[in-house]
Order: sequence, then C-alpha cells, then structure tokens
Amino acid sequence: MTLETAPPRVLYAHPASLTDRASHYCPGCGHGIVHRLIAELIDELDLGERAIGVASVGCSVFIYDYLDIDFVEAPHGRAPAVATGVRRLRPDAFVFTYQGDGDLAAIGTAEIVHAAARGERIAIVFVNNGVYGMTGGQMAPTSLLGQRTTSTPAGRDPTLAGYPIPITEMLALVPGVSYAARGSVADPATIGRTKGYLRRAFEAQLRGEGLSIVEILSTCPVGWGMTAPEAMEHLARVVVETYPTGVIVDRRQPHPPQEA
Amino acid sequence: MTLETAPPRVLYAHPASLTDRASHYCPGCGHGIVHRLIAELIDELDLGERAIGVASVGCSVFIYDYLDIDFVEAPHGRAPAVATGVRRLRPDAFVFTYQGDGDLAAIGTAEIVHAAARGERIAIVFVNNGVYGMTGGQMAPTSLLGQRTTSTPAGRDPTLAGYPIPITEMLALVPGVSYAARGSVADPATIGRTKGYLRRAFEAQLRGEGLSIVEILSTCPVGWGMTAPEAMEHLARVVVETYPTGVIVDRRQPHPPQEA
Amino acid sequence: MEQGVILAGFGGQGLLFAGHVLARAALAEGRAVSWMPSYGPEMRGGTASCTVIVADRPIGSPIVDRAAAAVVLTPPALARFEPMLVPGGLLVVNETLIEALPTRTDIEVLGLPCTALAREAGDDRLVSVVALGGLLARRPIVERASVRDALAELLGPSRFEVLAADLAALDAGIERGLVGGLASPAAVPAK
Amino acid sequence: MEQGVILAGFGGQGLLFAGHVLARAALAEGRAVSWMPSYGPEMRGGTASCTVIVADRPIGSPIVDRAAAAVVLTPPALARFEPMLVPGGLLVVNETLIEALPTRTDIEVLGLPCTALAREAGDDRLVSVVALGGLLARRPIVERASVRDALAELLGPSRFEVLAADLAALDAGIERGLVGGLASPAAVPAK
Amino acid sequence: MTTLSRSGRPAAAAPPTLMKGNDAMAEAAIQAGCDAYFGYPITPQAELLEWMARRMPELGRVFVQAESELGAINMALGAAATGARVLVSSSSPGISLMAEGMSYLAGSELPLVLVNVMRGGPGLGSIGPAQSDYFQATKGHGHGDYRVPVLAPASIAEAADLVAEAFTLAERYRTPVIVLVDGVIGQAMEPIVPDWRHPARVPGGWELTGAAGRPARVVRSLHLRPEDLEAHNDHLQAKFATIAEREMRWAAESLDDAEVAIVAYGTAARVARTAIERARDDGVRVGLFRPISLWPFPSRELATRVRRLRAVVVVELSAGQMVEDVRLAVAGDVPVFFHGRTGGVVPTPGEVVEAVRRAWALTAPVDADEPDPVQLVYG
Amino acid sequence: MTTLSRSGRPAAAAPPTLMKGNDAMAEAAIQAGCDAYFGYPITPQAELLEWMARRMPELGRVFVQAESELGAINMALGAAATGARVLVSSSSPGISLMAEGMSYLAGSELPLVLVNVMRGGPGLGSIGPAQSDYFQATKGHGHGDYRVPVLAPASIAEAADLVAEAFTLAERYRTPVIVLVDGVIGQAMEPIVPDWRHPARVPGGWELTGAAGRPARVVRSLHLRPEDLEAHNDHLQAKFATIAEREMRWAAESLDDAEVAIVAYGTAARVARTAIERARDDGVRVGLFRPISLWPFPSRELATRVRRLRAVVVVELSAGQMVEDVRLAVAGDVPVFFHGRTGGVVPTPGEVVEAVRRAWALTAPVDADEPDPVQLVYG
Amino acid sequence: MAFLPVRIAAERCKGCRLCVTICPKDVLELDESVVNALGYHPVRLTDATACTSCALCARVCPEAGFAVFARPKAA
Amino acid sequence: MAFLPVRIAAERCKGCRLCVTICPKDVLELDESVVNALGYHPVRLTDATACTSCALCARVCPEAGFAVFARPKAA
Ligand SMILES: Cc1ncc(C[n+]2csc(CCOP(=O)(O)OP(=O)(O)O)c2C)c(N)n1
Ligand SMILES: Cc1ncc(C[n+]2csc(CCOP(=O)(O)OP(=O)(O)O)c2C)c(N)n1
Ligand code: SF4
Ligand code: SF4
Ligand code: SF4
Ligand code: SF4
Ligand code: SF4
Ligand code: SF4
Ligand SMILES: [Mg+2]
Ligand SMILES: [Mg+2]
Repeated sequence: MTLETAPPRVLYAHPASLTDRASHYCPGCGHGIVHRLIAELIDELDLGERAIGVASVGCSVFIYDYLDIDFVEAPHGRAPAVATGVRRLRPDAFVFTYQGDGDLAAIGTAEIVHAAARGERIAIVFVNNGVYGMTGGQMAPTSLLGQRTTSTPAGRDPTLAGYPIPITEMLALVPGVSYAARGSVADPATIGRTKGYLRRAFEAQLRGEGLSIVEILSTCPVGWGMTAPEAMEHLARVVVETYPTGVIVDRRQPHPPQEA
Repeated sequence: MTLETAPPRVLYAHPASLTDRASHYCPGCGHGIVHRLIAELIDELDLGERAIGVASVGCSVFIYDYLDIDFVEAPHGRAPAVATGVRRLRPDAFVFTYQGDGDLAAIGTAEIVHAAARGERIAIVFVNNGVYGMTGGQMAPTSLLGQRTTSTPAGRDPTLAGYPIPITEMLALVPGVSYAARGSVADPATIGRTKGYLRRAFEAQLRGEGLSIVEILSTCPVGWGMTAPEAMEHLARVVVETYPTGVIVDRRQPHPPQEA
Repeated sequence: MEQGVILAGFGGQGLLFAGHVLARAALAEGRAVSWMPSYGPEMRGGTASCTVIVADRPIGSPIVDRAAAAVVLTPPALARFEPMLVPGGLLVVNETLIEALPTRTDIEVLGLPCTALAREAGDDRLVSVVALGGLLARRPIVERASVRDALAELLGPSRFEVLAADLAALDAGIERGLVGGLASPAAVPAK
Repeated sequence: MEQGVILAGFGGQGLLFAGHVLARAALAEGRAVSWMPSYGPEMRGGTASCTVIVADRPIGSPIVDRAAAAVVLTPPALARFEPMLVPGGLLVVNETLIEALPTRTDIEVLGLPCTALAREAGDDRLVSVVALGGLLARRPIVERASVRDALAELLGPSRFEVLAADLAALDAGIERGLVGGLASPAAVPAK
Repeated sequence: MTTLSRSGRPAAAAPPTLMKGNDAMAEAAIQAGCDAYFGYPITPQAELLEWMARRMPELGRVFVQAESELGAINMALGAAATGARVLVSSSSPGISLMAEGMSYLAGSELPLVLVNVMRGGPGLGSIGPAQSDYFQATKGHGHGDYRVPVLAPASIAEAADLVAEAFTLAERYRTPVIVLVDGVIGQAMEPIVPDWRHPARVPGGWELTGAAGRPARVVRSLHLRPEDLEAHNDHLQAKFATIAEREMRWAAESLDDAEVAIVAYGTAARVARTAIERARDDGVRVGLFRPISLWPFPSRELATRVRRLRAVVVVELSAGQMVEDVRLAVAGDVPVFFHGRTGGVVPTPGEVVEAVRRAWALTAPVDADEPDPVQLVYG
Repeated sequence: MTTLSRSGRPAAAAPPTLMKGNDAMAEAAIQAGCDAYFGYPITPQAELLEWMARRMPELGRVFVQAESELGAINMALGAAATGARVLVSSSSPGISLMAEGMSYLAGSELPLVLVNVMRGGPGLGSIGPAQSDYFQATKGHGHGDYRVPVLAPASIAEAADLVAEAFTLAERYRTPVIVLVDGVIGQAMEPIVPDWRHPARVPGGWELTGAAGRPARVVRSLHLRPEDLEAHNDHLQAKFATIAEREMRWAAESLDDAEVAIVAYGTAARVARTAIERARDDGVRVGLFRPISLWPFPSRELATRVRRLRAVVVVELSAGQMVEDVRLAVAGDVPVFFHGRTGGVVPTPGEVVEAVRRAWALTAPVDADEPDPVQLVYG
Repeated sequence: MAFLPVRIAAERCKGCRLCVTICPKDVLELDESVVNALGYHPVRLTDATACTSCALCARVCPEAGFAVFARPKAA
Repeated sequence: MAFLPVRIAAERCKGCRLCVTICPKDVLELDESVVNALGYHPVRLTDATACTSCALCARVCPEAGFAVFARPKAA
C-alpha cells in the first residue's frame, strides 16, 4: 500500500520479537494479547539474546512459534522445574515460564510452590482463563463457583468440586517470592497496567531477586461459550470479583533512581 | 506384679486403640507421642469402628501396626488423594491421613493443596520434624535455615536450597479448610494443647466441615544428631521461632453448647 | 457395497454435524455406518474434517484411503482430499471460498456456492448442510426423509426454527445439486 | 582362598564400622575384599549386620551362604547366623547379652563378654571392636598392625582418645580370644 | 463432541444408536455398576471424563476431576480400597504419570479399570491415534514384578463390552485391568446396541469399612522383610499364572484357508480386515489373528494357528511393539514381518495389502510347481 | 553409610580405595564432568544424593534436592536443554514417577544419565536389592515409541566406569541413558582404583544459550501434525537402530568348554560366578554370559555363544524379566531355564548350582554312552 | 485520501471484533465480503479521516494485527 | 512396699530418657544392669514413695510405656 512521501511517525508497531505468523488461537483469545505484552518487554528490555522461555502444555504451548527466542517445552505442569534446571545452568540468561491455570494451579502445584520456596530467579507468566482451554473447556481449579464447564455441566459446586484456588496469594506467603501481582487483559487500560506488573517482574529477575509471578486474568471465549467482546466484559465485571487485581506482594530491594 | 487389694484408681492407662507392640522408632522419636494422642482421641471420640486411616511413606508408615483400626497405605505424598477416594466412597467413616513433612510439604504438595481446595472432609495429621527421617536425615522443605542435614552438610543455604515453607499457613488461605493449627510435642503442656487441636480437627470432620489440619512440630533425634531430651529442648527453643504454634485458621460453624 | 464420504473445511463450518446427520440417516435405514472426526486443537481455528462410511456389511477400517465422495469447503480441503477419490468419485466444491479448480478429470465435480446458499438459508454455518444436500443430489446414499429425521433427532424437539433453517439449507443444496454445478471438469473453461 | 565373615547384632553396636575396619585392613594387605551391610530402616533400632569377604582372587557373590566366621552380639543374631557357618567355622558369641548356647557341635565357638569388655574399654559401642579382636585371635585373617592402621585411617588424625579406646577394645578382644572362651560346645555344661 | 453424546437421553434405550467410543466406554462402565470415576482431562480421552462428569452426579455416584493424573490414580487407590468399582481414564502422557500408582495398586491387590486412549508419542507427541503404549501396558509401566490384564477392543461395541468385562476380571483377581484403545476408537462413532452388561459383584472380605465387629484391616504394598515380600510376590506370580492360563482372549478371522496371517489389534485389526478383503479379491489368501487380551498374550493359540503358514505380518500403529510377543510366541517357526505407522498416522488398507504382498513375495516357496500368487496378481 | 564415604578426602587419590557403590557412581559422575545433579532421597540410593550434596557445591557445580522425582527429572530436562552434563538418581518407586519425563527427554532428544538403584517391588515393596525394573528400563517405562540405552555393571569399579560411559552415549546419541544397578551394588563397598574417566564432550549446536547471533532454537517433543511426528519418530527409530548396531556390550566367562550357560547381569552375575566355581569343582562345566547393555540387548552375541549348548539358565533378582529377551534371542534353539528370587532376597550360589544341576538333568542327552555328570556328582 | 492511520494485517485477522468494540470512533468493521485464508471476515477501516490514531485497537488485538501512525501535520 | 504408682512396660522402653528428664521427683532412671530384648537399658522407678503420680512421664513417653495409678487413701 502507498503512504505519504514523508513516512508518518509510528505510534504502534508490531514488536520485533513477535513473529508475524497467524496464531492458532481462537478468535479473541487472550493469549495473543499476553504474547504481545511479553514481546514488547523483550524488545524494550533488550532481552532477545539472553531470554530462554519455558513453554507449558496448554493452548499456549505454541508460544515458541510466536516469540522469536530460545524455548524449551516442559511437560504439563513442570515448567517451573524445567526453568529451575535452565536457570541453574545459565546464570546470565533471562528465564521465564508461560503457564495456564490448569498447568500451574492444578497438575503443576508442587513445582510452582517449590520453585517459589527455593526463590528461584525466574519469572512466571501465569495466564488464568478459568478453564482448561486446550482440552475442551473443562473446569480448572480457578473456575468460578457456579461456572458451567464441560466437566461441571451443572456449574461448579463447591461441595463436589471445591473452591477457586487463590494460588498467587498462597505463593506470596513464601519468602522466596520477590514480586507477585495480578493483572488482566479486560481493556486497554488494564492491559497497560498489566504490562507494568510484567516489567517489574522481569526486572526483579534481572536484578537477581527471587521468583516473580504475574497472574494475568484472561479469556477463553470458546470455553466460556461467549463472543470475544462478551468474554472481555465478563472478565471485567465478574471474574475480578473472585480474583482482585493489583500487586499482591513486593519484596524487591529498594533501587537506584533510574529504576523508579 | 501384686497390687493393693482395692485396685488403685487409674490416672493414665494405655489407650485401647493403641497396640502394645514395641515400636520400630528410634529412642525418643516424636512419632510415638503423636500416635498416642491419636489413639487417645479415637478412644475418647469412640471412632475405633468407623475410622479409616491413610498411612503415608516415612518413618510413620508402620502406624497401622500401632493403631488398631482400618488403614490403607498411600504412595509417598499421595495420602490426601487416597483419603479423598476413601472419603467419597465412605461418607460415614472418619478419615484421616498421617503424614511427615517430606511427604506432605514436598512430594505431596499438589495433593494436599487440592484436597484443601476441594474442602475434602478429611483430617490431616501433619508431623513436621524438619528432616526426611526414614531415608537418613536429608533436608526437608521445612528444615530450618542453616540446619545441617545429610543433604545440606554445610547447613541449609537459602540461595541454594530455598526457605522453610509455611505450608499450613498457605493451606489456611483456602476456603475449603475448616480448621488449621500448629502444635508440638516439646513438653507435657504443649502436648496437651496439641491434643486439643487434634480434637477440634477431628470433630470438625465429624460435623461435616471441610478439611482440617494440625501440623505437629516433632523431633528426629537421630536425624538431628541429638539425644531425645536435647531434641525436645531444640524443638521448644529454636524450631518454634520459625514455626509459631497456635490456631492458624478456624472456619468451623458455631456449635451447640455441649461442644464448647 | 461400502461408500466412504469425506467432509472437509474450516472448523465452525458444521462439518462434523453434517457428517453425523448423514451417519444417523444411514443407521436409521439399517446400514452399517462409522463416523470419524479430525479431533483436538487442530479443529480450533484450523481445518476440520470427518469421514463417514456407509456400507451393507460390517465396516473394516473407519479411515478411508479411497473415498466415494468428498465435500470440500475450503482450498486446503480441496488440495488434501481430491486425490483420495476413487475414479468416478464425486467431489462437491464450495465455490464461494474456492476459486482453484479440481485437477483430476476422472472424477465427477459438483460446484456449489455453499456459503452463499447457507447465508440465504440464514446462517453461514449451514454451509455443510447445503453441501450435504448437493452430495445427496448426486449420490442418493440415504433418503431425504431419513436426513430430515436425523436432523430433527439431533437438534432435539425444542428447536423448530433451527430445524427449518437446516432443512432449507439441505433442500437448497439438493436443488442446486440436481440442476447446477459443473457436470465434469471437461465442461469447465480451462484457465 | 575366600573367607566370608558376618558381624551381626543391634544397630548402634558399631558392627558396620568394625566390618569396615576388617575390610580396610585386608585391602591394605593386598587382598580382594567386599563389604556388604544390612541397610535402611531395619538398622534403626532393630538388627544390623554386615558381611565382609576376604579372598586371594576376585570375589564372586558379595553375599555369602557359607560363612567362615561369624560374630553374634545378640540372641536374634545367634539364631539367624549360626546355621550359616561352614563346618569348623568360628562363632564369636557376646556372652554379655546372649545366654542361650549355640546348638551346632561342628563349629568352633568363642564366648566373650564383649559388652562388658567394651564398657571397660570406655564405651558400650566398642563391643564390635572387642568381638573383632576375639575373631582375629582365632582366625588371623589380617595382622593386628593392619587393623590398627585401618582404625587410625578411618577415625582420622584428630581423634587420639577414640583411637586409643578402640585399640584397647581390640586388644582386650584379642587377649581374651587367645586364652578364654569355650573351646567348643562340648566343653559347656549342658543345661 | 457430538450432540448425541451430550444429550441427556439415557443411552440405554434400544434400538442401535450411534455412539462415540469415549462415550460408549463411559456409559458401559456406568451400566456395569461403576461406583466412582476419577480422571483428568486429556485429548483424545476428554469426552469420557465429560460423560462421567454429567452422568455420575445424576446417579448420585462419585465423580472427581482430580488435580492431576497422579491425583486421579491415587484417589482411585483409596476408593478401590473400600471395595468400590472404580474407573480411571487418560491418554498416554497421563498414563505414564500413573506408573507408580499402578505398581501400588497391583502390589496392594486392588481392583481397578484404567482406560488408556492412546495418542502419538514420545513426550507431548501428537494427539493422533497410536498404539505405542503396548510395551508400557503389557510389560514395564511401573516398577517391580507385576502384570496387569490388558484388553484391546477393535470396535466401539466391543469397547463397551470389554469395559464391563474388565470390571469382572479386576474383581475376580483383585488386580488393576487396562482397557487399551487408540484415538480412533475413542473418537469415532459407530452403532451400538445398548444391551449393557451388568457384571455381578465378586464378594470381597478385604475391603475397608471401618473395623466394626471384626479385626482391623490394612491395605498395603509394603513388606519390609525381603522374605515377606518374596512370599507376597510368589502369591502374586501364582495369580498371574492363573490369569495367563484362564483369561486369554483372541479372535481368528478367515485363517482356515489362509497362507498369510495378519496379527493386529484394535484399529490396526479393522484396517487389516479391509486389507484382507482387497487382498482376497486379488487372490491372496490372508487371514487375521486378533489378540484381544494383550496380556495375557494368546501365544499358544497364535502359535498353533500360524505356525504352519507361509508368513505372519504384524500391523501396529507403532514402530513395532506387539511384534516382540508374536516373535516370542512363534519362536522362529514362521517368518514374522512388520508394518507400522507412528505419531498418529493410521496405516491404510492399501499399505497393509502391500506389506502382505511383500511378505508373500519374500517367502516364495522354493517348490516351483506351486503357482506364485504374487505372479498371479501381477501377471 | 560409612566414615570413608563421608570423609572429605578427594576420592581420586590412588592406591585402590574402598568405596560404596553409591559413592563411587557419584564421584565417577563428578570426575566425568557432571555439571548438575538433581535428585530426591530414597533408599537404597540416598548416599549418592548425599555425596553430590557435599561435592557439587564444593566444586561450584549445580546440586538441587528436588521436591520430588517429578521435580528432579524435569529440572534435569531443563538443565539438559542447555547442553549440560546432567545426572539424576533414584530407586524403583521414584523411577516410576519419572516415566513421563523420560519419554519427554527421549522425544526431545536430550542427553541425561539416570541411575536406578533397584529395590524390591511392586509398590512400596521393600528396600532390599532387586532387578525387577528390567522391563521398565528396557521396554515400557514411558509412553510412545522410544528406547533408552541401559547399562548394568556387576561391580563397583564397573559401575564407576559405566557412569562415565553413559555420559558419552548420552551425548553421542542425544538420549537419556539408564545405569541399572541393584541395592547390593549401591550399598556394598569394594576396592576401586581411582583412575577416573573424563569423557570428551560431544559438540552440540542444539543447546539453549539465548538466541545471540543465531536463529532461535526450540527444544520440544510436540509435533502436532501426525506426519511431522511420524517423521520425527522415523528419525528416532533410525537412531535406535544405530545404537542397537553399535553399542551392544557383554562379557563371556568360561564359556569355551561350557555345556551350560548362565545368563545374568549385575549382582546375579556375581552370584553366578561363585556358583560356577562350585559347579566346576563338582565337574559340571558351566559358563557365564553377562549382558552389560540390557538395551541394546546383545542377542546376536548371546545366540552365537549358547545356541549349541545343552541348556541356558537365566538368573535374576526378579520373577523373570530378562529371560524374555534371552528367549527372543535364542528363538527356541536351546532350552532356557530360569531361577529368580524376589522382594529383596538375593539368590545364593548354592541355589544357582542347584538350578544348573536341574537344568542339566532335565536336558540329559538321550545318548547313553555319555556319562551323566549329575550321576557323577551324586554317584 | 492516501494517509492510512492504521495498517491492519488482514491475513491474520480472526474477526473477533475486539477492536471493533473498543474503537471510540467506530471506524472499524468486519468485511463480510471477504473471507481470508484462515476462514474469517477480516476487519477494515471504514473512515481513515475519523480515526484519531488512539491505538486502542492495537492494544486489544490478540493477533497484534495493527500498526498505528500519527497523522502528519501536513495532512 | 507393695503399691506401685507407675507401671512401666520395660520390654518396650528404649531408654530415651524423656521421662527421666521430665520427672519432677527425679525418681526414674535407666537400669544399666539390664538390656531388654530391643537392646536398651529400660527405665525403672527408683522411689515409689516419692512419686506423686503426676503422670508427666506418661505424657512424654513415645512408647506409651506408662500406666499411672492414684495413691490409695489407705496407703
Ligand atoms: C500429563 C498430561 N495431562 C493432561 C494433558 C492434557 N492437557 C493439555 S493442555 C491441558 C490443560 C490446559 O489448561 P490450561 O493450563 O489452563 O491452559 P489453557 O489451554 O487454558 O490456556 C491439559 C490437561 C497433557 N498434555 N499432559
Ligand atoms: C516416590 C518415592 N520417593 C521417595 C521415597 C523414599 N522416602 C521414603 S520416606 C521419605 C521421606 C520421609 O520424610 P518425612 O515425610 O518427613 O517422614 P519422616 O520419616 O521424617 O517422619 C522418602 C523420601 C519413596 N518411598 N517413594
Ligand atoms: S480454547 Fe480458549 S484458550 Fe484455547 S485458544 Fe481457544 S480461546 Fe484461547
Ligand atoms: S529417623 Fe527420626 S523420625 Fe525416623 S524413627 Fe528415627 S527419630 Fe523417628
Ligand atoms: S486507532 Fe483508535 S480510532 Fe483509529 S481505528 Fe484504532 S481504535 Fe479506532
Ligand atoms: S482485534 Fe484483531 S483479530 Fe480481532 S477483529 Fe480486530 S483485527 Fe481482527
Ligand atoms: S508420675 Fe510423675 S513423679 Fe511419678 S514417675 Fe512419673 S513423672 Fe515422676
Ligand atoms: S520415655 Fe518411655 S521409652 Fe523413653 S526412657 Fe522413658 S519409658 Fe523408656
Ligand atoms: Mg486455562
Ligand atoms: Mg520428616
């Protein structure tokens, strides 16, 4: 397409570390937004050449097709253990995991809790969409009470299926965790704030602090049986009731002004 | 031996549900004390005919040789999952697990966290002696900072081996947990208080409340390289610094007077 | 006699449903049937397909390497499944989304603007039912009545309008299938 | 020539250590050796034992079904290992803890108050070293000097007193082994 | 997932209805009196879990979506210890996580039915249909000396029957039983006549109920003294020998006049059937030996039926696993060929016909008089 | 645990020193350049972990006591993905928990050395020495079509050598390698001459370092399209074929004049040696074939050496697992007998001699002229 | 007119409508006349002049489908 | 004298000394002259009259080795 002779100033451009191949995600899936935020930060913090990502098992397993950095694929739930191995052998790398709520908060509970207890110098991007997206929208430990899923057709009943698990709050109790926050992809403003949480989490690691985690409330339009805009609405109005956003713990050491 | 003709009043007798076979425990091991407390409560609450215990893997695996009730032996760390299976199929039974700190707080983290999240109607007796006793005194997730163990010969260094994990406090965050407390076997008074915690935990289940857990700080004289009395001293003075005793959460519903 | 039918296109085009309808109709007529979907995340966003086999005796492989007929709703589907047809087999092509022409000359090709017809019938996602109609017009594997009953059964009693729309789509497909379309590639102006 | 030696009793009686001393001494004398402990929780509280094999050529099974000599410090150990001795084998019995007598008449039995002697030497836990001394008095598998060096090496340079106590215990065992004890069950008043 | 398999209609209404394999196995378990289901979602098995999620609560029975496959198999261990009829299902990677649990169940002699809807491996692999967990199911899954009966249906109707049968075996022998299917059988729909089986319960006497009016019971796999554990193992081995003797299952098709036998199970056997028809149309006399119990493997029956044939062609959705048991069975008496596809690819009937031809050609009898059928075909 | 194995003295000082098997394997790994160790305590392997806990930090290398065996094997996966030399050790139940991880490592083609100090099973079983994880190690551990080289030392010195050798194989073929020993080899002490091996590193080019000045790399086992996964599997199978061709290891002892061959590995082979001496003293000519690589199993070599003998007696600390591979290898050419003990019981030389006698008697040649050695012995 | 404040990767667009919903100027819509290679109706800019280059569309697009440019002073 | 305020299961005692340490009256000690079947010197009551039947020993004993009786008024 032809543009003005004087090329106009770019207000938003495709992040360099984000490949431009079409994603495999369903229309309106929140994963794409989170991928983009990570790519922006990798560019802004110039991490492209030292980043090693750990992909988990979930719809986001293909993240390595979209982020142009080294990746290792972990078995379902084991990303924090895999990241521990990478971290210990590559002290200078920037190491992060990208995990869904089924992956981190269900099968991977022991691995995330103990990576936190060890204070591993890794960042955790925890995308909570309240269902098992990849396998067809079954209940996740994070599903809301009453939520209808393919494995709770009558809605999640706590007497049978238990309560939504505040895993990030639980992790925040461990001294090894330097930073924990909960964001969301519900709207541009929140997305901006969430990017701020991610930046602080990434920077914590770069300064040698212990495990940092950002839980990001996201959508699964298909799993929720909603259109993408409906899902964003639901996220903004309903989901945050159970999962309040904001900084949960911040144990980072005070830092030089240029950081503030 | 011969006694007065008028048989003297019994102030303390061997609990009926406790077999009188010699234990396999090392001299002065705290497990024996906790076994006795459980036996006393089984007698006092008349649970002998409805109790189903779940033994875990650790020095206490042989608990079924000492408590005269039905038992199933769980794989290492999986006792809460096994107890879930028993509980769901035996609604009228009294179901409890007996787990060490390596069993519950390390390999079994996911199982205990999710039994709690589901609010399973089970009681957890969690014996924290700060080491892996059975395998030779290696570090447990609960070992104190600086503690010398066979796997931290130079003392537990948080930068390499992480921090002691406040697992009971973490579990207390989950709505499914009706009661959580931490006791100790350090001295007769504390042992008495600890029995009180256990009673409330057991009664919570009998009234249909969610998961109840009592963490009991205990000793491993052999693993600690101390005499039994030294170990009790260490427990009372040092260990409690990291693990304060007391009720951590109490979500039990108010109850009829006779309970109070 | 055993007929393998492949329906292929995008996820969300109702292909698995249409295949299921065909299978139920055949079952109701006392035939041996099997239905095999493509499954898992590949269905999400990406391609989707299913294979329906209708036969007069027990069915061996539920997966065919020789199809008697195929419905292709998208270009990738055309590329992938055209080669699987037996000589003389029927290929139903969704002209709304496929410009490229089939290359084989030993098969019968029926071109239908399935998506367009579906939209007329009220919903893009009826595209597969339209194509099924076209297919049945050329290969009366089952009676229209059986298809109608299968639709009614699968949609359930409460959903009249949906059933009406589906039947409209089906008939549109049958109608156009009987008259329109390319008799054979020969009849197509070579590009 | 291959000699299998079993040392058995309670945990905490220093049996594995004494076996290790014997093995090191033999190694220093250029013999082939192997040392196999009983292991795991059974050592805790309960019984403990180890098997030392000393030979002039590569050792096959590190576990023996025919022992040339055995040290038994407790009644269960006596019951379990007496049958494993070869005819003419040596059985060292800790008379302090064992009242029952060996039943076999085709073996050589040395009775020693090992625990008592150990206490004299300064520590109950030297009981195994005493017994080792007794065994070496009757079966000079290795030189006393080699045993002394092995003890010194295993205890490390810094622990003089301990070494002294161990040597005292060893010599007490050797001394009593040369003179005292039952020549054979025959010599014992039948109960 | 289809409308039918989601519909509330009780699937037990005759006449033949179309059911997805996963749904049929789930309903078969329910009809067989399954008291409890524990599982964790995984493709291509998820529909089985979802069916149970809907039906079990309706019936007041136990359904728990576990936090993981480890959780599921151990919840199942606890439930089984109470004498309940328990079903667990998963797919390859999830089954791997159950290795320790299965070893405990076998060691504790607890009945359980485990359905593995196999997908392509190793690792995360693909979600396509596969038969590459044969070794795992029949030999080396967990640690220690134990075996587990493994049943392999070749149709959805048979899958339903064998799930019910599995409960019977599990209780009769106090052992876990694996129903081993591939993604095709899990995902496909076929007609099934809902004449569900309701196996009778085998009286227990060992299950945990609370020690009321009887001595306390312990369900355990620990026997610390080696002599005790060996005695326990001898008991288990005797049981396995009985199972091996009594519970072999297989089907032989058109073997009477056959010169070549295809040995295949599950979907591979279905493909083989089509291939056999085609080959026979071409004048190549092929038959099928289909093991239904993979352990115990029907070695004797296989050997007696194929020993005198010209060749055996083993077809698997794997790189070659069952073929080892076939070789063990025929002990060199007849040449054994193999054709397999992996990673989720299903061999086509055409390929299998080719494989048979190759085997036939390579085993051409030296006797020149006998017309070579390969010649006949190509001539 | 002994004073020596805990002493700070670098074990690398000649002359021959007495070392516990677990300690020797740990030090051998360190001397072989092991960069990282991940493990979880379990008897009878704990001393290996403890040795690493002391030595690795001293050397500024990586030691992590994981929260579980799942944690350990997956930390190892991450470490291996960086191209590091990684050791993991455990015992039977813990190894079962690594089934999924091993399948991932194999599928991702990551080098790793895993030591399994086997104990009695199934389930919690006992802690006594056993060889009942042979099937698991050589065949069915994880899901999917993969094989893993398995090395089985019969002495502590050989254990140390094979740990070093395992690193070489792991890197040469980008595969996990299992060193399979029983509790005896883990717990016993034997002299070992500390001439440690320092295998050269095999250049990588695939490991993760951060994508500096090169395209990004992905270490993965997922290949969603079946065609892709099949291609990957074909590549793996070709690799396995190469390994099977090149990496068979075995030892033959006094087979030249033997009439009966004992086939045994690890501690069973040690017991067999003593039994062979005794038998030969009695005039029974027995030899030993000792597989050192259990996969690839030295079938060819075994077959050529024993095919013409009177009988083969397989001895295992199991209910009979390797015996299947022996039968596969000899394909019916020679009668195969089995003697095994389970649960932590080690067969005695006396028993093995008896088993040999029985085999001999049962295979007495019809030819009456030849004196029957059994007669000779008892006559 | 020639200046385009937003460039849209129509081939990647999945027609999720998140941008359409968020656009304060209501100048984005799905182009029903087109089906892209992924099978979706991609978004198109209906009125370049009305677009304020606020880039909200870019922030919400899961496919990172937008490039946004400042309107040149010139224009 | 005949009344024994505490009965000790000496065959189960492991000589851990917890009771010895806790006893306020200091009337418990290990009997070095005896080694029980478990290989330990068991505890014995040195002075029945001094014992107050406080049962602290019973509360700390890991082997549940104590039975404690009230001193009869009679005595
Ligand atoms: C061991 C194992 N169990 C189960 C699965 C199947 N599985 C794939 S993704 C997934 C969960 C996905 O949920 P989540 O982590 O929330 O990610 P999402 O797809 O929702 O983004 C499961 C259970 C697997 N691949 N491996
Ligand atoms: C899967 C598995 N891993 C490891 C072991 C070995 N093991 C037995 S007990 C135990 C831990 C014991 O520690 P803890 O739970 O604290 O109990 P304690 O002995 O200290 O009372 C371990 C690791 C095992 N039996 N199974
Ligand atoms: S299933 Fe849900 S999470 Fe997965 S891609 Fe689709 S919308 Fe996203
Ligand atoms: S090792 Fe420790 S925990 Fe185990 S029995 Fe001995 S003292 Fe008790
Ligand atoms: S930049 Fe703003 S105004 Fe322009 S299209 Fe995007 S959202 Fe609408
Ligand atoms: S947000 Fe992105 S994907 Fe969704 S409609 Fe707009 S441009 Fe298309
Ligand atoms: S009852 Fe009290 S006084 Fe008597 S022995 Fe026990 S602790 Fe001592
Ligand atoms: S506390 Fe019990 S075990 Fe310990 S010394 Fe006293 S009586 Fe013996
Ligand atoms: Mg999710
Ligand atoms: Mg502990």
